[in-house]
Order: sequence, then C-alpha cells, then structure tokens
Amino acid sequence: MRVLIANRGEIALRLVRACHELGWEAVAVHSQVDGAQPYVLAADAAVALGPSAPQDSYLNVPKLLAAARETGCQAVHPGYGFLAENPAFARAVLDAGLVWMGPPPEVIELLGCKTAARQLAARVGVPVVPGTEPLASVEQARAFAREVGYPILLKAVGGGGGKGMRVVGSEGELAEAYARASAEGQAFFADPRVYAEKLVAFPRHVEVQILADGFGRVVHVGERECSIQRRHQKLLEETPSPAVSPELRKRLGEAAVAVCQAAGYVTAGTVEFLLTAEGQFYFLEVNTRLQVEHPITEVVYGVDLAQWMMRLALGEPLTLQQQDLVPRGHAVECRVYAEDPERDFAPSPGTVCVLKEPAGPGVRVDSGVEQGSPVPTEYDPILAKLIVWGETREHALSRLSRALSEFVVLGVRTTLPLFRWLLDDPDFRQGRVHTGFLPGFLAGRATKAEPIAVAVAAALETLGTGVEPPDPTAFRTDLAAWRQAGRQRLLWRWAP
Amino acid sequence: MRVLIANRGEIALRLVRACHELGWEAVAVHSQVDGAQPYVLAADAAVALGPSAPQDSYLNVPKLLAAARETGCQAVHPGYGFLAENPAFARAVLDAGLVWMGPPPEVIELLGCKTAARQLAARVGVPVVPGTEPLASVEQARAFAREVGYPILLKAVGGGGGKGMRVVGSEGELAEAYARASAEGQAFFADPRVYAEKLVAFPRHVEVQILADGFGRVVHVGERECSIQRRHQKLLEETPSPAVSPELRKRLGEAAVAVCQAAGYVTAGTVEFLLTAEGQFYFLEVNTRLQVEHPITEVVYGVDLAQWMMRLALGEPLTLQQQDLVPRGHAVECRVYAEDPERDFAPSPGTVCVLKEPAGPGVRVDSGVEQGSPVPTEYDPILAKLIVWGETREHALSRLSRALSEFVVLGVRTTLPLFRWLLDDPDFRQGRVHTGFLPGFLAGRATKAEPIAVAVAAALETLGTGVEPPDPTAFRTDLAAWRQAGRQRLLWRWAP
Amino acid sequence: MIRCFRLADPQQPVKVRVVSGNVEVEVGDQRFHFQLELSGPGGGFIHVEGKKLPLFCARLRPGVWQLFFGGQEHTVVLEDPLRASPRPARGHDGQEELVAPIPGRVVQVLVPAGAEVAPGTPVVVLEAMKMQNLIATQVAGRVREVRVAPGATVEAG
Amino acid sequence: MIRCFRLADPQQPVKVRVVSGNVEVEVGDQRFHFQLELSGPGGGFIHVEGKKLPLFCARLRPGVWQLFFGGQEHTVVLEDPLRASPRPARGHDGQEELVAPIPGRVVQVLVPAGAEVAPGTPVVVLEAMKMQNLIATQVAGRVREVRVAPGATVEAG
Repeated sequence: MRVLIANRGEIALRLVRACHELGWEAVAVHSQVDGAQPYVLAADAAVALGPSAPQDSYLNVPKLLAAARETGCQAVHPGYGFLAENPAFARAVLDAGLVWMGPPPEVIELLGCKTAARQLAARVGVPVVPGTEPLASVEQARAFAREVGYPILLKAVGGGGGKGMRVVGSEGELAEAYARASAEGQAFFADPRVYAEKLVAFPRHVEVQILADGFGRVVHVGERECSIQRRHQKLLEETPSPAVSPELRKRLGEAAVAVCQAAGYVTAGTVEFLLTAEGQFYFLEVNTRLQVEHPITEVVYGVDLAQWMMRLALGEPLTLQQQDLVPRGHAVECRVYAEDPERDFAPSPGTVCVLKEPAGPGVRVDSGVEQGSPVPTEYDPILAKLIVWGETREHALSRLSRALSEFVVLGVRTTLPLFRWLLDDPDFRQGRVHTGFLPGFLAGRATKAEPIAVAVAAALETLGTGVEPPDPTAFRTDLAAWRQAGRQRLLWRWAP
Repeated sequence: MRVLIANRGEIALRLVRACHELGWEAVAVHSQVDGAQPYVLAADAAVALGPSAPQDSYLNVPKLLAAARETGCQAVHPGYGFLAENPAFARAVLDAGLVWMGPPPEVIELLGCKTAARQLAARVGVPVVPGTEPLASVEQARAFAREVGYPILLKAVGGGGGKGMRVVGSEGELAEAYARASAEGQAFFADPRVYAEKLVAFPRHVEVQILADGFGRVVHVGERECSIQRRHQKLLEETPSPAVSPELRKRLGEAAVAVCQAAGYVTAGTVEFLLTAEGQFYFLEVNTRLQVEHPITEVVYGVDLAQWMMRLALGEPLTLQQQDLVPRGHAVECRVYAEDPERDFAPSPGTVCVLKEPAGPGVRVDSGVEQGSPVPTEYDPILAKLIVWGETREHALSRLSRALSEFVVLGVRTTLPLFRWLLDDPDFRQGRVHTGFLPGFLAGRATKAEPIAVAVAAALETLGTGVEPPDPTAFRTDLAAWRQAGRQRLLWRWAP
Repeated sequence: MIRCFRLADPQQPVKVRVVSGNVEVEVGDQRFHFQLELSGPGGGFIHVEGKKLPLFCARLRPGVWQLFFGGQEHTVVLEDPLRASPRPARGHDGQEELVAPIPGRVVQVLVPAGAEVAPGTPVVVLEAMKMQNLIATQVAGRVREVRVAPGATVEAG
Repeated sequence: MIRCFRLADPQQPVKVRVVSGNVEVEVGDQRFHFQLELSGPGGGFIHVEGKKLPLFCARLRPGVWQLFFGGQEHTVVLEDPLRASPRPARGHDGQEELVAPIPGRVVQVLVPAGAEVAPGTPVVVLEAMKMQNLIATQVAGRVREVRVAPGATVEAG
C-alpha cells in the first residue's frame, strides 16, 4: 500500500509515521518553501507541487492527483485543513480510482453544510442552539437577532475552525461582521453564505471523537474539552473534560453516535457540542476529518486514531467494542503556534533558530519542524503539539509544567509562554473555563522583562553575537564554505 | 520536599523529573566527568562529589550524606545500581534523619541474600530452582553439580543484574568460574560468597512489578518479559510477555505478592522468575529497586512507578486497586548502550557527536545524554531507553521499527543496530525467545558494509571532514574563541 | 568592556561590564553578577549563585533578544543610547505613515487616497497565516497616498 | 577531485570522483552516482535516484566512518593505499605486543614477566563499564615485559 499525504507540517509527519507503522509507504507533497521539512524527508518519496501559495500547491487538486498517479499511490489521506473537508476533492480522488481516506464525499457535503447538519441532529433528537437557515441578506440576520436578542454568532455555511465566524454584540456591528464572515467563507470555502445562531453565554466547547466502519458500526471514543480558544481556534485541549461526568459522557457519546449513524459516517470524525454551565449540551457541527487534537484521545483511550482512520477507509471492520473504550488518566495538548501571545496572537513567521523538545515519562511531541526550519507565512502557523498524560488531571498538569520548562523554541514567537502563564491561573487549574476564558485571562496580564533577563541580554548584546534568523536566500550552504568550516571543532546542524 | 538523587544518567533525570512533577525540588550529585550531564542541569541544585571513580563519587556514602545535609534535602532516592540495594547506605540515610526512598534496610538485606530470599519464597509456597546455601569452597560447588548435573550457575550472594554470575558447563570450567564470580561479588557488592543453582534449559526471564505501602498492602503491576540478554544483562524488555496468559499472570502476580508480603516489602520492587517452555515458573530473586525497565509497565498499566515509589516511601497509603491494574496494549523497551554489538558488546566510551531522538505517537525516550555528551568509561554504559507502546504486540513492534529508523547516535557504537536486526528475525517477531536466544542469534550474523554506504563514506573521506570525537581536554570553549566564531552564521551547541 | 543601553519597557538605563566571562550589570538600581560560559551563538551557561543554568538565546534584531533559561522564555528589547531613539512611524511634514504591524498579504485596501479617516478607521485587510486582520489607523486626517495594492505581500514595519 | 581507497572488509578498491557535490564512486565493480549536499560536518543530504536522504556522519578516525541514512546505521573502514597498511601490533624483533582491545582499568595482571604462555592464555583482567573482561594473548611464547599494573587506565590500542 502506498498513500499520498495531501498535507504538510506536523500532521503530514504524523500520517507518514502511521503509514510506516502499518508497513506501508507514504508519499509527501510539498510546495517550494517546504522541500526540506521533516515530513518530506521522512516520506518514501516526495513530489514538488510548485509555488508556495496554497492554491498553487496544497489546494491544487489536479497537481495532487497527478502526484498520486505519478508515484503509484493507491490512496490519499488529506490530514486536516486544506482539502480535508472538500467533497469535490474527495470525489476527484475516488474518480481517479484511489481510496479516499476520509468519510464519503456525500457525507462531507451533508455535514459541511452547517444548517443541514443542524437539521439532521434535531431530527435524531439531539438538541441544537436556536439558529437560522442560510441567510439571504444582512436584514434576515437583523430580524433573527431581534427575535433571540444579542449577542448572536454569524457563521459561514462552509466554515470551520473559527474561520468565517463572527460574534455580533450589537446591531451596530452587524453589517461589517456579516460582510467579513461572508468574505472569509468565500475565500476559504468558496461559499459566501452565512447563517446566524444565538450566542450561548460562557459555554464550554466539548467534542466527541467517533470511529465508524462501512458496515454501520459507530463507536465514540470519549470527549475532548476545547474551551481554551483564541479567535475561535483551539489552543489547548484536554480529556476527560473536567465538566463531564461518566453519565454525561454516555449521553454525549450516544448523541454523537446517533448523528454519525444518521449521516452514514465512515472513518474518524468529531461531533462538536456547546456545554452550558448547567450541563445542557447543544449540537454544533461535525468535523469530517482527523482533528489536530486527536492525540489526547489516543493516549487516554489507548487507540491509534490515525491508523484506525486509514484501516476503516480501506474497508476493515471496526473491532473496537464500546464497553472497552474507557478513559484512563488524563491528557492535555498544547498547540505550539508561531504566534505572539503578547501581541494578540500576531503571526510570527521566520526561522526556528533554536529548538529543544521535551521528552521522558508521559510526554509526546508531535512536531513538524526541526532546528533551522523555516516557518512560512502562507500556512497554518502550527509548529508542534505537546501532549502530556498523567494518572489524574493534577498529575497531567504538573507534568505539563515540567515539560514546558524543557521546551525551547527561539527565532519566532510562539504560544509556549501562554501555556506557562495558564498553569499559574487558579481558574484554569480548577478546570473552570469557557470559550471566552482566554481573552479575559490575557486582558488582565502585563508582561515585563525580568531584570535578570535584561541583565543577560545586555551582556550578550555587549558581546555582540547570538543566533540570528538567517537570510532565507543564504540557506543553502555550498560545499566550499562547508569544507572551510569543517576543520573547526564545531558541532552544528543546519537544516536548509 | 527536597530529594537528593544519589545516581547519574538517565535514571537520575527520570527521578529529577518525577520530583518536579510532584512539585518538589531535586538535588543532583555528580563526579568530575558528569558536571554538565542533562540530569545535573535539570536539577534545582548540584553537588560535585569529586573524582570520577565510583568509590570516590556515586559509591561514597559520607560524600552523599554530606551533599544531602548541605543542600537541605529531606529524602534520598538511590535510583538503580550504585548504592540502590546497599542496606548499609539505606541505614546511613535513615540514621541521618532522612527519608530513604526504597524498601527498609532489613528488607534489602534479607532479599539481597539470594539464598535467604530463596528460602523465604519456598516457605510461602513459591517454587524455586534447586540450589545451595552460600558455598564454603569450590568443592561444595562440585558436589552440588555432581548431584544435579551440569550445566550449573554460580552466583554471588550479593549479586544482581548478571554481575558476579557465571554459567559452568563442565567440571573443567568450575574453578575459574568460582574465582571470577567471587571476585566480582567482592568488587561490586563487598561480599565474596557464592552459591550454586541448577541451570534451567532455555528458560524465559519473566519478572513481576510490585508496589507496597507501609500498611501491609501489596499489589502487582503485571509481568515483564526480559529474555533478550547479553552476559546476563537485559537489553530489550516487553510487557505483556508473549508467554504469559491472564491466568498465568494472576498466578505469577500472586506469587510475587506473597513473597513481598512475607518480606515486609515497602515501595516498588520486582520479583524475578524463570519460566520454562512448559509454563512452570521458579522464583529467582527480588530486585529491591526501581528497575531500568520500569517504563514499559508505566505505559501499559497507566501507573507512574517512580512517583508511587517516592510517595509510598513518604508513608502514603497505596490507593491503587488490584482489579484496576489491567494491561492495555503492549510496550517494548530497548536499552541503548554504548557497546558494540558486532564486537561481543565491547564497551564503546567516547562522545555522542550526533544525536537525534525519535518522537511522535507511542514513543517515549528516557535519555541521559544530549549531543556532545561524553560517555565515560567508569560507569554503566546506558545512554538512553527507547520505549514504544502499541495497541497490540505487532503494532508495538512496527512502531519500534519506525522509531529505530529515526534514532541516530553517532560517535560511539551502540546497541541500536542490534534492535534493527532483531526486528527482522522471525523467532523474535513471534515472541519465541529464551535467555540464551541472543548469543545464538548473534553467532549466525555477519555484517558487511553496504556498497552504497562505502560509496558515501569514500566521498566524505575525499572531502576530508566530518564530526570527529573531540579531544576531551579541549571541551571548554573560552569566551574569546566563541566571540571569534560567533559572527559566522552557524547553529551549534556544544555541551562541555 | 563597558557598555550602556536603555531598556525599552520600562525605560531604564542598563550598564554592562564584562571582564573575560565575568559580568556585572546594573539594571536601573538593581545589580547583577554572573558568569557567562558560552558554547556557541545559540547559548551556553549562566553561572549564578552557585548554579549552572543552561542558556539558549536568539538575537531577533540588534538589541532584541529572545532568551530561555530557568524554564522560562524572556524577550528583552534594548536600545543603544548612542544612536537616535527609534523614530516613531512618521512620514514627511508631520504626516503619519501606516506601517504594517505584521507581515502578510494585502487582501483589500478599504480607503482610497484622499479619503478622510478618524482614529480607529479600518484601512487595510491583511491576511497572514490564514487569518484576515483588519488594520486600522490611529490618527485622524486625510489619506495622502496608498502604496499597496490587494495581493501585495508586506513585511512587518 | 579523484581519490582511491581500499575497503578493509572485504578487501576491495574504491575510487571516488567529486566535482562540486556530484559524486561518482566505484566500489569493486559497482558504480554509484549521487549528489552530496552537506550542511555541516555532522551531515546533510544525499540526493540519489530522485530522493533526498538526510545523512548524519561521524568520522571516528581517519578512514573510519559511522554513517546514518535511510533509517540504518553503517560503519565503513577505508584504508589509504598510498600509506603503508596498518602494521599488525608487533613489538621489536618480531615479538608480539599485547594491545588493549578496549579502553578500561586494569584489575589484575595474571602472568608475570618471564612466564610461558600458550595462545588463549588469559593475561590481564580489564574492567570497563562495570564489566570485567579477561584479555588473552593470541600467540605462544614467553612474556618479555609487563608494562601495566593493576589500577592503571588504558586506552584501546
């Protein structure tokens, strides 16, 4: 078996590793800027797609299909993002006679239409947040808001991961929010339609992992708490959720299974819910992909979701039994993004000059970079994911603290400092969070350099050196320069 | 709480991490050659013990106690090896008013006498291999051998980990083997006494992990298969054992618990058994320490043994229930030793010039070195442990293969190539192993450099450079040289 | 070797004296003594109060340091008092120039040259790492010149 | 650049031609073409048959290479045919000199100077990495001189 991995970065490396562990071969694709990324080097073959712009590379269906054909692949796994939830791509893959390692295109299409998904959930008895059909105009949004009251949410019909989503606090904000949500929907999902939902106050974002085979069997693999978000994108996830009892887990799981069964779901998927402080849950949407945060479920449930997704796509029956899928211990994932948490998560592309990853008991790092890797501006800014497991939540958080104290990424700003701050927060330590937690948490912070750090920096500046982010055009060292340097007793490695 | 870690290398780092995860501080001790090892840098404080010879550093009780006193430690954890199973050290720690993070000294003493341990096991109805009391002379050994027939085993009374142990195949070998076992017993355990045992043909080495509190509660945490050995020292361990059924696990576990209960055991320990091809097991001995191979039990049983050992030593009750301790999936550990598997495991001290550790799903690396670390000749040659977990044994072995393909250690010879060879062996893949497996496996091998590797080496030699193991006296770069080099756009890190 | 800097935030004088690895620094009215044992431009060790701390460092720009030691990351911005302090982003004739706060691709320019703007008026949509960001002006006035077009890539600054 | 080597085991001629990163090598009667893109003395990439393979390398001694690529470790011993082939360990007057095969500490010298030894006679107990190793001579004869004493540390060779 040979699988084309139609993605990049950490998830591409995760999938290359899954293929190798299944005894298969994996083919990587890469744009101009990604030719030496770890996932490319780990693959058995690599195909250059062209320029770095996503539409010329990772979003370019003809190029991806040609790459699969040329390298003799029998299957395509899309990862997350890019074309993972694009039914046209799924169809094109199937039409080319290849195995599509995701849910059937008609299921992606059905669940990708958020309003149709809501209808489906309501039909099988799963509660949904009050909301609308796709709106014809901003006036319809205004009418809905007047009916249920502000704040409301505007969401792109094809959206996901916070893209094409806007909170509208008052009527004055409505027109611009509508235009922006629609523009993002058009830009990212080629669909400008927008729908509206009542905003639930201080909800938790809790989602349920499911696995389904082609013979109608669906199991759930517990929930994930994903309330720590910035701009509606998750930053830290954990399982079990501190707010979910075994009884609530059972009800959430059954709701998720009911929705997926009704949709004819196959492979791995995630059903997202809002959970109120009172323990009421509402169906939000189904993510028809392997989620970024799948590893925490893997370590707490002892299941390899990536391998199961591939095997289920090949038609294997699901042999896992629901009663065997019980959580053991607690896991937390931190997403290391190249973003500056002190500047409202401004993107921070550049070069990873210094990288030292944590290791040891209970620590897993799914990384897409190595020391010297460029962090291009064109793509999702995820560098790595730190996953820790502990016997209890307290154990996992202590371990997280230890692992974060070992994790060094310099050259770009990252979200790593944010996680260190979070661990000092009593509300977070107690699990008292909601989707609006992070903005409030950050608003109360002011960071100043510690005097000892100022002293060290001043000493280094006086000595006048340090690793500087390299000039990207000077990446490729030539042999002559290397030979010249080689006699020196230096240990260095520079991944171009 | 402040804990002195009376050890070095990977186990010292494991214990420093455990302290930090418990919210405690850890104090490292180090000899002259170990001042910049990762475990020293990870600790909250470090005490230099002096010269590199073990008797002047890690075996020096007065220096260790002084270090604990000077740094305000309240407890001492001995790790494995060195003074871990030395009752005099345990007593000295207790006499100094410190907590000894191991079993009580009288238990170490009782179980450290292998013949007393055998008697204890027999008394509680656990089968033991036919054997002798401590021998007064080589003649008594000869008499025993004539009674049960060759081959027999000679073992130092205070021994463990294969030290002070000799296989005697015929009467002609007996005198020298007796002298060597006695000399090693004297050198390592300050006890020249030797006893004899009937050698069981083609046994598996299977051991059971136990945890015990100070209130008489003892649980077992399953078995470990440790049959892959060289010179009676383990190289690769796995759990569950391919030869142990749930029913046999229960019987082995109950036997281990019975022995430990009778001995008054407290904290973490391991009961070793020989398991014959027919499923008969014999008690071998009790290791009164945290074993090198404890991580495989941690990942398959979801229990943090290092933390439990520390907490139990502080008098906490054991809250784990036997019925909750069930294996999930399969784990394998590979010990990365600085030894040359192509030259009969000859020691290969030197410098780790290039180091790249594997990561990702199901992979844990407990490492004691980083790039640039010296590998001194004075100590146990363990560099790191690679632990992989999988849903099944097959899954774990495939993952091991993947992880090994990512693991680079250059500058010294290591056992890493051996594990790659093992994975290609049909008997090993099927779990058909015994303690004599490895020598036979290696005898059938002849390795020649692949022509493509010859070609690459010849090209590199022509270019005339490469990382060379540094002159140890030139380790410490001074500031002037650094400043000179600093302007170059190089990324390097050199741990002195 | 002696050098003086100015800490950017909070504004404080910083005075450094280095003699062969022994460092004395005054930060405002605090004094620090330590030794630096550097093993490469990527880091080395700080010896302070009997402890050997691994140090990792990257110099993002002259005077701008990203450090890691003691389990924490630190960012420090130092200014050289001998050089002119960084010019506020200002065009000719006292006019304000809008400077991109982040690198990215211009999606849309929301105001034409000549338009009147109030503080907070969004003027450009900048896309970086898949997020569209609305960039607003902070002053009132009239847009004099638009130097970027949709599709253009801009650096921060 | 052209150079010739001799592979130590099995004995084979190796001929290398390098022109700015393009490498042609003959190993016995096999020919290899590839490109080396080196990013430092610790490694770089091999470009071979359209694939970019990360390469890690350490030169343990002149001619002795430890390599890692394609998920495997390789050790290669090359000899320079222009230099004399490595002298077998041999003292003056055709007498054999016992050379330590591993580094370690001498625990015990088992034979005095003047003793008669047969091939395989253990002569020294060497301790390295906590294992005592019995070192035997491979020739018959009389011990001429004992140059080490218990407690001494020896290097390999």
